[in-house]
Amino acid sequence: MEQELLSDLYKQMARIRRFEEEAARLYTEKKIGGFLHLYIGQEAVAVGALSVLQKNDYVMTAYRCHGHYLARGGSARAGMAELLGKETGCAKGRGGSMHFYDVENRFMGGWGIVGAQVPVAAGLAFAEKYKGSDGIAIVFLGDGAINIGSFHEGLALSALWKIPVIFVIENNQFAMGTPLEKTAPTDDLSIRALAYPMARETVDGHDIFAVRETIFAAAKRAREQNLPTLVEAKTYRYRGHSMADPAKYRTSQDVDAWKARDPIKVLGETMESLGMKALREQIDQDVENEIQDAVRFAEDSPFPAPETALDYTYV
Amino acid sequence: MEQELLSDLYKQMARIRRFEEEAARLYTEKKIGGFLHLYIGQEAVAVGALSVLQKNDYVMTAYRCHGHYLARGGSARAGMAELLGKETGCAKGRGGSMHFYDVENRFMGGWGIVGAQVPVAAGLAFAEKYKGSDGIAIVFLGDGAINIGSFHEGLALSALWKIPVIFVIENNQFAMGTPLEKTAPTDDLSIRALAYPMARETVDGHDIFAVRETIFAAAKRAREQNLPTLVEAKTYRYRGHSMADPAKYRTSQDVDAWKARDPIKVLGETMESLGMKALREQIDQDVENEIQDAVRFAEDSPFPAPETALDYTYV
Amino acid sequence: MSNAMSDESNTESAMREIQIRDALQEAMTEEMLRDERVFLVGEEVGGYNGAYKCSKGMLDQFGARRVIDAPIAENGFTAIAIGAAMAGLRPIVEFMTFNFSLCAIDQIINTAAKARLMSAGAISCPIVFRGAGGAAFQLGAQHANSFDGFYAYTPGLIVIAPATPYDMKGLLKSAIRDENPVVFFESELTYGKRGMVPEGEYLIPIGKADIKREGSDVTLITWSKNVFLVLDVAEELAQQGISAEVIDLRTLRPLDKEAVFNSVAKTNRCVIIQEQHEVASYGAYLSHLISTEIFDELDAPVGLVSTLEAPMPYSKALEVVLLPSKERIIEKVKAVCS
Amino acid sequence: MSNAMSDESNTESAMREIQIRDALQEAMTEEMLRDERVFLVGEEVGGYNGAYKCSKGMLDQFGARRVIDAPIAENGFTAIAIGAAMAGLRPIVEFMTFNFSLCAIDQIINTAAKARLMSAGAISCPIVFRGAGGAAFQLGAQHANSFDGFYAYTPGLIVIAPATPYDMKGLLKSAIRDENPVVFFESELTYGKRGMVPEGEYLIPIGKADIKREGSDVTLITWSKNVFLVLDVAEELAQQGISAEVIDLRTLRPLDKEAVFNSVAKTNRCVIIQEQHEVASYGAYLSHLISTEIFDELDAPVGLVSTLEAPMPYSKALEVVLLPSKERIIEKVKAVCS
Ligand SMILES: Cc1ncc(C[n+]2csc(CCOP(=O)(O)OP(=O)(O)O)c2C)c(N)n1
Ligand SMILES: Cc1ncc(C[n+]2csc(CCOP(=O)(O)OP(=O)(O)O)c2C)c(N)n1
Ligand SMILES: [Mg+2]
Ligand SMILES: [Mg+2]
Repeated sequence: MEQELLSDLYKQMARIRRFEEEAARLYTEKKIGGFLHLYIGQEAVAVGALSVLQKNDYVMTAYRCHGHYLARGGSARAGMAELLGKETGCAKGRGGSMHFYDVENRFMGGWGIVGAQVPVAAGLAFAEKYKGSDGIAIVFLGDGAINIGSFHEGLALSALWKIPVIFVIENNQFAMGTPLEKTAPTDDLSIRALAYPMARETVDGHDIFAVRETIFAAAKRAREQNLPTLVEAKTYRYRGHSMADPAKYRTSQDVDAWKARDPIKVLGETMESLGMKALREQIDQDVENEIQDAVRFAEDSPFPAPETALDYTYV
Repeated sequence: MEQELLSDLYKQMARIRRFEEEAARLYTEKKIGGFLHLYIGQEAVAVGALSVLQKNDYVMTAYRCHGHYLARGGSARAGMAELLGKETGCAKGRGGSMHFYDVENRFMGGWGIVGAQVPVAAGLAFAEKYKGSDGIAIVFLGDGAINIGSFHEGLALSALWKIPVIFVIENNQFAMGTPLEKTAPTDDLSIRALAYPMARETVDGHDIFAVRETIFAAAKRAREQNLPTLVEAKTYRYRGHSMADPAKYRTSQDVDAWKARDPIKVLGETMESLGMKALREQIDQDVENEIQDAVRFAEDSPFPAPETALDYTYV
Repeated sequence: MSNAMSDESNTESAMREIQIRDALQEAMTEEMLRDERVFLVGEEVGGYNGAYKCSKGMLDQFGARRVIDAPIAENGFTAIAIGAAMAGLRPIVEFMTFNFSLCAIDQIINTAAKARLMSAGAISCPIVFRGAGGAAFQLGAQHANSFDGFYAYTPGLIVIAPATPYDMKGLLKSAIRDENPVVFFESELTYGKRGMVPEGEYLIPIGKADIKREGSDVTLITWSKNVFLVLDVAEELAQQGISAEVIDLRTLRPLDKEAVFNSVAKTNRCVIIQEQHEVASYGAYLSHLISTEIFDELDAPVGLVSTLEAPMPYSKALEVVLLPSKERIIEKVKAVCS
Repeated sequence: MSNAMSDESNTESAMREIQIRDALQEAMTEEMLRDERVFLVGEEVGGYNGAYKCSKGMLDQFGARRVIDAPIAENGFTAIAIGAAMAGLRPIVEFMTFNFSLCAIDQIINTAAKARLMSAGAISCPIVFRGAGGAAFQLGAQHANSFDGFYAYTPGLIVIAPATPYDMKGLLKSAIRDENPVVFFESELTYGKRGMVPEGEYLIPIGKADIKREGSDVTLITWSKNVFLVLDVAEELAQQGISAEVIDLRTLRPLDKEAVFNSVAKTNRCVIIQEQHEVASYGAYLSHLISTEIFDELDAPVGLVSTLEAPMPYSKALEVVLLPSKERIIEKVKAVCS
């Protein structure tokens, strides 16, 4: 039971980590185009949060979306194929790295305009309430997204209309090269919720169990009282903003300080201390196989046919 | 001294009241086109606030702008001519009721997109700070403007960049036909400021002396500490949203309750109790003359020449 | 476009005269009765019955769950409606006027119009954005914008701009049933305009223009409220011996090329009348299509009458100069016909 | 347009080769040295030296007062810059890309473009909005928008879209000195493009097109980064015996009609190449102008090559299909020349 939970959480985080390490390699081999924003370092947020939600809950995030897609149950094969722009991708090569979708699992993307996904996700939750289902929505955004109008209008209307939604700010300390203090003169981003009647929480995004507790409570508030919650999860991205960013705006010590508490490493050690060493190694192997298979699948998949370039614009 | 102040405040409020009563008449005579939004009932806010500012301070507001224009020293003649779309108007008939300007007095309009004037006004204040002057900006907005992105982005950036600006929400209880509770589930609108490092105040907008104190303190904070303030002034519009609105969404008792405390009536009574009855009557007569002269001037003024229709688009 | 039947679906039923605002209210009411997923959201649509009374009685009939008064936050309520559409509902978003849609245009263009493509069809966004577009009398520069060209430019959107009560009702019903995001333009100046509609239910197919008046000498192409202006002009031209055919596009995207080309092929002369500035406008695009694709059918260059190139001044003395006028249209027609 | 001198202002000085990003940085730096009122604001323009390094070293040179890193709030920092312009400063607003300008477009169109008209000239708004427009390689649908047509549609705005380092620098300097709000388009794909510029200062007048290659058989009209594509095409056409004249509009609003008409009057054939969809596009407007105003000069219908009518898919296999390509241009030229 307990063991199963630990292995699940560990596996989900490890999948994301390895998926993206391979993606980074393929990007440097020019097999992936466009922007590639890696989630490496933040895995505990998506995995922890989504591990306490229901099947009928909606999930939405910004362009740094591989982790949430995988944590919600998205296939590594379809994800890798999407990065390579293949017809077998989770968006048939139409979306790309910033626009992963897995609508069966209610993972609704993957959006590129900072903050714009916030009120859209509130709309997903609005629909569940309208239908009388107990589904809610959770939406992830970056620390850089807290000043844009969409964020505020989304919060204001969700509070006013009692929409069952959770807003999770993944505060990874930077918006591209912009350090937090140039985004907001405070280190408690959850205060943005004080302007509206809604709940607020701050949580250590490297502590997957703390994330689970916080989101579980927020989901309960949303489901039972239609009360939205603004959650700030403090976390860190180990890589640059995208593959194009050398991240000269911070020191390697800063990065190492966070890596020392790396959620995958920490959870792995916990497992070993609980005598689950063999199981951990088994999971590492399974993940490795899954990701390698995904890469092969993606590479072997065909590109979309040119004559389909105008498809999916209208029904 | 004290007498002079009372007479000034009284005269400014009376000018606005009579200006707009005449405007309403001209509108029903179809001499004024478009929308006509009357400020009647809210005079103490604009007059009180602007009476404590400096010449080098900027003033901006929304489309309900006649009162602020007059209170800032705008000419009744040019204002009335503007309403009639005449070449002698304060915007040469190009702006109209929603877009009064008196740039010499740093009254910068008069804007029609709800909330959009908020960050623009912050920009006026930004420029004064940039130039090293001690000028600030004050911007007025309605209770209906507190949810739109421009409002939040304006507040967030002003707090972040320490811009010397005062935001005054004129809470007249309605946004068109929308009662306050459908705009925000709270009756303290100043809480919107809690999301940012800025000051906040709530004031009785019918009490012109309270308004003066509040704005004076806010101006001091802006001038000396570059600290923005969000002020909520509770007030009421006696007329419909515009001349087209019968205002069926409220009872005459509601309106009468506010009229009982009418700032012009109250200040007039104060003056009389201080033995200024004759002076008050004199002022009423002067105002009457000024407004009647303004109407004559406006009616006698020429319309813009058709061949000038494309002027003022480019330099 | 799915579900849209042909005009014939109503030949039986008796006709009655109603205003455009009623036509819109009937279309929304009928579709909300027919489909529980349809709801209306916008400023003043509920308690106030709509700023222009296009949703009269709907709050009483359907309640606050389905007729939703929104605070002033166009980006927010538009995005919420878009999200609701992605989750299977069929929202109708009323913009008090399309001037304010500019505060939400990022969500319309980057979210609603692109969701299907980016998800390779996994997400659809069946939603209608409706409201008044263009100038009314003397509302000033910020309240007189014509943005129909911006939406018509955008792949993924359907853009409808009818004129008559009959077309408004039939096309709005089709729009609500359509699986694509639809931008639907009305006009403040014509909400009170009366016209005949059938007693019974009917739909008008999206993407079909309508010949509002037959003629042989020149084709006048327009849409939205200018249809009425152009019909008056056609009457006047008739008195002067010029027989004008008036084409009401009704839908801007997708364009009914066939109807346009057939008419111009018949008259060999054409004037387009639009309440848009000329640069990068829809009318200029029409002129381009006609001038290039049926080059040989033309006996004279295409005429284009547009709003002049300045923001709209308030004074009526100037507003009339900028907007398309009878005089300017007739002058252009005569130039094209001489 | 005020202050813009003619190209001749540099005939003396020696030339050197620089990248477009340097040309932009030089233009901004020179103008900031010349005029204390000029400042730069945008995301990553300071500490990061610009997302595409167009403001390299400027924070160090001018400090945080004049090179301002903005948080992600396009509407807010755009409006603050507009207000600052109204108060007498001369801001340069960098949009990381113009895709994000949609979040600020209400302020650009309803405030900046209309302030002068609404105040009858009492307020001017001298401001430059600059950044990359159009598609780069495989950035997906939301990052591949072409909105140059939206701004070109808008009276009150000036719209500039140069291609070469020389034109970028000279026109950006003129834009910064202009009294009107200017929208200035660059391209992510060409920031590294090299070209010759004079040692000394020079300006290029707004509103003047440039013949980038002389020819006699057909006029190819384009702007922005497609100038480079079209010059390649012209080279290829030359090998095939077709002499193409390439007109780089450089400014979209106001249009240099004279240069366009003179060239078409000479070649009698014309193809317009644009990275815009076709409906209500700038290229269709050009085609309309040429087809109607110099009707008689044309030996063949105007050709128009545009981005196809769909949101941009991510996969390179599809992106190349949508964008204007050598193949599609040459095919169109041959059709027009046959
Ligand atoms: C409205 C808008 N403006 C600018 C951009 C360009 N941009 C993409 S990501 C980014 C930084 C976002 O940082 P943050 O929100 O903290 O998310 P993170 O990248 O850290 O996950 C910027 C400025 C954008 N995509 N959308
Ligand atoms: C962005 C935008 N949306 C809608 C409108 C239409 N509109 C004009 S005034 C108004 C109500 C505003 O109420 P409030 O802000 O309280 O100001 P008041 O009229 O009470 O002074 C609305 C919805 C607008 N002008 N701008
Ligand atoms: Mg971040
Ligand atoms: Mg109000």
